[in-house]
Amino acid sequence: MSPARSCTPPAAPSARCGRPAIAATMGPVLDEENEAAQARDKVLAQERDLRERVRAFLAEHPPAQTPREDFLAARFDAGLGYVHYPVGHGGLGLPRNAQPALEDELAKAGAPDIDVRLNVIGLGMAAPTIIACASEEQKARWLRSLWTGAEIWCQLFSEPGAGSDLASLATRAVRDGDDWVVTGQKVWTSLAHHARRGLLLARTDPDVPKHAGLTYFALDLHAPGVEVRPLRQLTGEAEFNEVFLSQVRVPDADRIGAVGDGWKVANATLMNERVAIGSSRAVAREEGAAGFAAAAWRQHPERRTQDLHQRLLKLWAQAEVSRLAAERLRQQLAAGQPGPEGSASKLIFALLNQELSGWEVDFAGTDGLRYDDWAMRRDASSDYARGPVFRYLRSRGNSIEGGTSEILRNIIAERVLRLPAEPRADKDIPWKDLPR
Amino acid sequence: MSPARSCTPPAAPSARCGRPAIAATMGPVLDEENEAAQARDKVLAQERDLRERVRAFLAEHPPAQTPREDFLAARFDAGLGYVHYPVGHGGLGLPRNAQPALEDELAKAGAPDIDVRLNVIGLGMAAPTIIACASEEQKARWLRSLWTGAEIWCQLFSEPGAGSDLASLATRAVRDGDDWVVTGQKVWTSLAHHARRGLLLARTDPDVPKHAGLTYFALDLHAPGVEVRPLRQLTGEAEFNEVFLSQVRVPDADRIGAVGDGWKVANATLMNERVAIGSSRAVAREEGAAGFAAAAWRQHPERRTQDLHQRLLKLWAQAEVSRLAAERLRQQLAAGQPGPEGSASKLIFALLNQELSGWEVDFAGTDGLRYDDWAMRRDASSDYARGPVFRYLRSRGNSIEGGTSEILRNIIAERVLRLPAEPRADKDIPWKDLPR
Amino acid sequence: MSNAVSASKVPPAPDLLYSDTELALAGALDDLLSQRCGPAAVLARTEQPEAYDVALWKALATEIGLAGLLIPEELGGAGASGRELASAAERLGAHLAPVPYLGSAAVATATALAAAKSATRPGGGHSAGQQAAGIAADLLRRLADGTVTAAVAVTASAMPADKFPAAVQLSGPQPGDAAAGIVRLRGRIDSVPDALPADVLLVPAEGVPNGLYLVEATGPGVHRVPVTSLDMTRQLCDVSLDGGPARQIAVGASAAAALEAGLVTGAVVLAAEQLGLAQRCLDMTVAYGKERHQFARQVGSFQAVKHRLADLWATITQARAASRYAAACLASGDPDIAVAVALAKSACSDAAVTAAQECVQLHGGIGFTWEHPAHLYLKRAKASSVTFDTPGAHRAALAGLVNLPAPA
Amino acid sequence: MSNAVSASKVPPAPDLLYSDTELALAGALDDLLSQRCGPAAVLARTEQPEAYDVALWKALATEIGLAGLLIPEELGGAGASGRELASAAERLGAHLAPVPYLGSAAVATATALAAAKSATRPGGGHSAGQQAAGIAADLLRRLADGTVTAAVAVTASAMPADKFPAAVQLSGPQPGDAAAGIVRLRGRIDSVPDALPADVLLVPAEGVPNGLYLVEATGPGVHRVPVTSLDMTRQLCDVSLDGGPARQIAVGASAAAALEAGLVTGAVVLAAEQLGLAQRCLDMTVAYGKERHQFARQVGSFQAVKHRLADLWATITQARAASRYAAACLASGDPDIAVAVALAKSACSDAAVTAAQECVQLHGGIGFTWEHPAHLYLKRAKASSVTFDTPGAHRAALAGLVNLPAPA
Repeated sequence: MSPARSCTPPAAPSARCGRPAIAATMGPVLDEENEAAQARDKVLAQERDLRERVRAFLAEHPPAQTPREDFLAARFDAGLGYVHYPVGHGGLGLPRNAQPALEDELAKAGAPDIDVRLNVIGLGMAAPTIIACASEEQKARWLRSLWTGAEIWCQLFSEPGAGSDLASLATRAVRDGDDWVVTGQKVWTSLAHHARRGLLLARTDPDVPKHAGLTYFALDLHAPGVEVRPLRQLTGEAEFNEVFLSQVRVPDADRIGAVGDGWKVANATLMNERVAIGSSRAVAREEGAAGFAAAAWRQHPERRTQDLHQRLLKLWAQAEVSRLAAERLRQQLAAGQPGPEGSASKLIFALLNQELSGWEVDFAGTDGLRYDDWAMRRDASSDYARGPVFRYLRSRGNSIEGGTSEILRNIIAERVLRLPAEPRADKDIPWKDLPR
Repeated sequence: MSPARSCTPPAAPSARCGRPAIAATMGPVLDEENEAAQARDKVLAQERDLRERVRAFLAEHPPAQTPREDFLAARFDAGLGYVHYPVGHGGLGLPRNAQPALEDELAKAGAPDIDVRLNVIGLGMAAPTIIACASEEQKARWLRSLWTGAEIWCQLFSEPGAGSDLASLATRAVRDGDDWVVTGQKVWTSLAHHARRGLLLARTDPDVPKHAGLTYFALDLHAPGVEVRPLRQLTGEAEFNEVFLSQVRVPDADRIGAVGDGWKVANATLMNERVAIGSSRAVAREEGAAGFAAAAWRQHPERRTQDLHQRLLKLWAQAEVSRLAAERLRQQLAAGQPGPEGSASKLIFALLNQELSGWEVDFAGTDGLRYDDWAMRRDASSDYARGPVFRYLRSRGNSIEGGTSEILRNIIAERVLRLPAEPRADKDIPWKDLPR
Repeated sequence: MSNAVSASKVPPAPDLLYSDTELALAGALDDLLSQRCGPAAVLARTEQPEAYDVALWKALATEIGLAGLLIPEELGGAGASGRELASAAERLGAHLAPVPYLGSAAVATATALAAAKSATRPGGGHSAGQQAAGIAADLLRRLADGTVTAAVAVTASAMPADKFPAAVQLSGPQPGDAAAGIVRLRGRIDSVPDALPADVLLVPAEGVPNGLYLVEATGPGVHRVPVTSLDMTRQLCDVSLDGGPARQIAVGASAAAALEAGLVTGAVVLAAEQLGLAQRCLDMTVAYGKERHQFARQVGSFQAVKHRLADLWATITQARAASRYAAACLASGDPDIAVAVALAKSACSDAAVTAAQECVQLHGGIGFTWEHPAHLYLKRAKASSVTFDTPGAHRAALAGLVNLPAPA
Repeated sequence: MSNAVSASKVPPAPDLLYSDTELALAGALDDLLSQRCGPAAVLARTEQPEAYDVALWKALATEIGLAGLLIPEELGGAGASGRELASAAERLGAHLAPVPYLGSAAVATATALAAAKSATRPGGGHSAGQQAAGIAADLLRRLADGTVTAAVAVTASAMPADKFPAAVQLSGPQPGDAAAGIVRLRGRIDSVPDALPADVLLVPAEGVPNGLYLVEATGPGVHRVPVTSLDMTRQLCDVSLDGGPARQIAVGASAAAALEAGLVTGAVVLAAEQLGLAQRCLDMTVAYGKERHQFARQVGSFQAVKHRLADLWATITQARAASRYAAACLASGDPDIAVAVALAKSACSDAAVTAAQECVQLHGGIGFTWEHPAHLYLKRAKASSVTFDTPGAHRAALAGLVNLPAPA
């Protein structure tokens, strides 16, 4: 019944909370402490080994004397890229939490690092998908240039007609000899204008139900027939792109997973998107949207009213509580107990960004009616410091991008609360016969 | 597009608002004025006739010398009950708006009046249904004692398993000679403990889809097998009843409408419920729930806080706006342009009652934690002056009774906004095969 | 049924319905605006140097007579009332017409009307007052025939109850000014709505006493700098006055009353505009809900979407009553106008912002793009909710008006 | 991935998870409460003269050790912390257990602990202080072994930051009082939670200096009148003192600090209780949504219902983090406790009221009846949101705590 019980319960009632229980539970508590001590020792030994390996590598490739690209390539080849990558593909097959020791040694030596922001989709979504679902040959071909940043990746999933209902997508891939010929339109593609490769989901069989007819590819964005156009959003800037595909030839060698298994592979990609969101770093009080609002309040005593004060106190409290909830989620993940609370975080994050920036515009009064610039920009990458109006407008997207809040509520209701699904008519009908 | 256009548009663009339009529209405006004048004359003549008729009746039945019941019966027989009732059945077939002149004459003479509250379902729902759907013989049998208040009516529709989904009701009526034998359980029945007759909806054919298998009856609540039990609600009182029907014999002569037409007749009843809600009287500022809150605020300066002030201002404004919206609805009805806005009124009414009484409890502080009496009462008929806690609790029912707010939103979405219905699986299946 | 009992206690409410005249006016406006002010045209204009559609405004002003709605027939106007003014605003809001109706036909016209009236009323009739009245009357005539567009030079967030603005002062006179009946003004007013396309500015200036002055917008010493505005379809500008000539149209209490009349009328008209905008956002979203399919269903068949749109519709029915009440109070000079403005501006602002936000959200990705008009509605809605001050400020005004005093 | 960069700037948050100990305690409580405190039993008790389940409380106090959770082992308690205190409260809230845990194991115990500590700390150790400490320590021993139940005699809506209550004063002493170490109290405190089943009352009394006194609840001159309470499962009573004997357990600043410690602990525990209640209301509603059919579907399959329950779940995840943070701050003596209390009490109150209201609404008609337990949750939730003051009052406290000052 209670969520407390949904976490792994201990084997027996526990100590310290009432005398009768103490005798019964002292044993298991001691056992747990022993196990924990052993695990700690193992981790420390692993870390020692790793640090030694890094120091040896650094001795061979002194950062000061090695060009950045060469250094990164060598690092990858030495298994010192991301240590949780497989051996032979940039890693050592170690757990993720071994990485900080590696980074620490490199930082002390002043070594160059990869630019995560520049290839966030490649590192966050493409690499895990490739590691999980691609062949050894494909891993060898793609992972190194992906990790070093020589090749940026993007994601070609959404289409104008397939947003929330991604599985209904219409981009067609038709087999032709050793190639597939792909035609269609993708949308909301971050980084497409920088990317060399894209994770492409396309329909290879329109005669089966929608989830069954999809296949997953790695698309070369420099191939003939690929056109990338900026997609301007209501802030004026163009963070995203539309990608038009006209008779693009994709070698079958670039297919990831079996023909018809595209939905399964795509889910591996999307799951990594969620993990990436969930495992983000600790955040300080007032670090997010509430900080802008609080700073404005402190800076402008002359604008204060009781209405705005009450609204601010409420929003500040909600924001601080949501920060604590995110921290709690982080602790759950760190403890190996990932909970479903991440979906709540995204819902509330969107809502708070919208409410707080709306408050900011109201608080700014006449200043809130002014914007900096409507001119179209590329690579603005959402500079939230642009002011309250920008934040107000940009935050409208927070409840749409990466899964709308409506879809998120469906997911919470069905996967967390286990409420029954709505009656559905689209699961067993051939894709080509669906109403649209 | 605009709701303004959904009201009957005039034949041509109109005058006064820009010179070019004036010439084009003067004609129709004058025509309308002529028609309006003629209609006004007709109404005045009708009213003169009516007043004369009442005076003649009063001369024959001097109120001071006539016992109340005799007076009311005579009034009914003279067609001076409700003038919009049919001739021969308590009325004169006049429009509803002729009634005030009649009431005016009677009031001047100090004549007794019927007690509307005591038979609100009889007058508001049973009578219109009988007039619309019953036989002449039935009208003659039922309307007189209904109108005079000699027989109170109640409504036997809802069941424990059929609330929002009324058409799925399970009370069975089986034909046996000239009677029907009825077994089942009804719930949320106001006035059943006072009533002589009930509007009964029962299932006569379980083998057809749910809407098709219903038949409508007038049930004698004194018949053997009828048991009325109080239904206690969360306030402690019992405004409503449960009615248990065990092998109750209902003469076929008491069936209203054809066998299987029950749903159609029930809709006539429910439509009258909505008209009754819609056509209620004008309300003054602060007359409703906002008045309690505002009075408390004025009376207790020592309890005031900024939080409570901001909340009160917001709620007061919403309440006053909703009063204006109700007034606008009244004006639409009076102008013969009933709009769908009544559904909004009920939604907002429930919400405001709940929010305002919740505010009242908060404002009352420690006093808001105290109640007057949890003892079960009958005929409490929701005395909202019982205090904030009573109002808070009772108002929870406002979004459930008379159609839940959820069902109301469905109705607004489908009938007002014409949004598509959800896929439904329950319309064409025999009632007996429905999942439940 | 118990009407007779209590109805007598309840003061009669004004007519809250749309008259046939108003419906006809609305119909004519919809026809014209559908042709000349479609979403694509409105969007395209936001990227042109001239943010206002002056040609459209001329057509509305002269062909439909929008500019002179409030102006008495004897001054060449339509002699209509706040009711018609408000219903026309609904249509302009629904189409996001980039025209200076709010600033000129509502705020400036109501200000000039009050100035003309106060200057000529018994007791106010000294010679300077008569001269001022003449200037105001002349302005009203030119407003009515559409040859001139005016704006009151107050910052966008001004509220009727605010104290008289102190942004502009009288500066030293130049030789001959007194004879010419002019004074000089100096100062700066930021973020003025509808001043960009105005030919004439009405400028409140602080002094002893305060005064209201007419300034030719293109005259010497007047600088208008366009502002990159949140509301792309009502571009603000910063106005600075650098000793340019000005003629007084009202002074002292009359000036304050005229300015207040303008802002009250502006708030009522803006509320109506927001109502029209809210309804249009709902209509667009409902239409999209019927058209767009996901999961092999119209998205408008999903119950959560239906319920949100039903709630939005209910919110709009409420806002409509508030807007109609304010328009009726304005039309009849009802003393409850201050309460009516507070209710209408707060209810319609909230309805419009909610409707526009829901419109963006329920359109999904496309609603977040530049190419879809939803953002233009969002920007107008949010900016308008701050213009003539926020819903919170308007509700705060109720504290004094209806005896709900703030905590001590 | 940029952890290394900024993590160092962020102060480490305390552990917000449930420890194994807490989970085990919760499990044991759930087992016991499921057996002895089902909805039917709770409802039935509301119509009996004795509103509290004293037998259940004895079982919880002695078998599970709930009464002595906070009390150090050397005084016979479990030596646990605010964390365990809070997780136990969640379970009691989920079951609406009619026991004086909040008043006795949280508020009174924390008050007595603070009194005992302050009386014995260096500098506070005069002989009267030692005597007071002895009384407090003795009380703690009797609380720990479950032989005594206590309540602090403050009105339900008291807040930690309130000034010292003035409802009770010292009255004239009787012969022999000084020798016996007693004083006399006179006054009246309305609406005291959990005082009805208490054996001992801790009474703050105004004086020079203020003091905190121990009064035998069944002693002479103490009158407790049950109140017909909104919360039927936590019946309030009005306490009046009519010159009955009392012994001081803290004085002056120590008395104020002890009372504040009690109310802070009470607010944290009540917030946790509300969290447990909110989760239970959600669980009940979800279960009903799977069971109840209308329109030939489970009502929980309707998207509008699903979305509301998803939102409620999200709200509860937030409230849980706030409650856990407050419990952690309480346990560790974190100076952020005041902020944590404000966040937890406001978030959990709002979550509980919303959850209980949704529970009634989404049960439809049956949720509005006396026979269904939903109303018991509603009444507890609403009453608790006012107890130790409202969410609004707690958020107002943030203004000073986190530098968001009120308008001048």
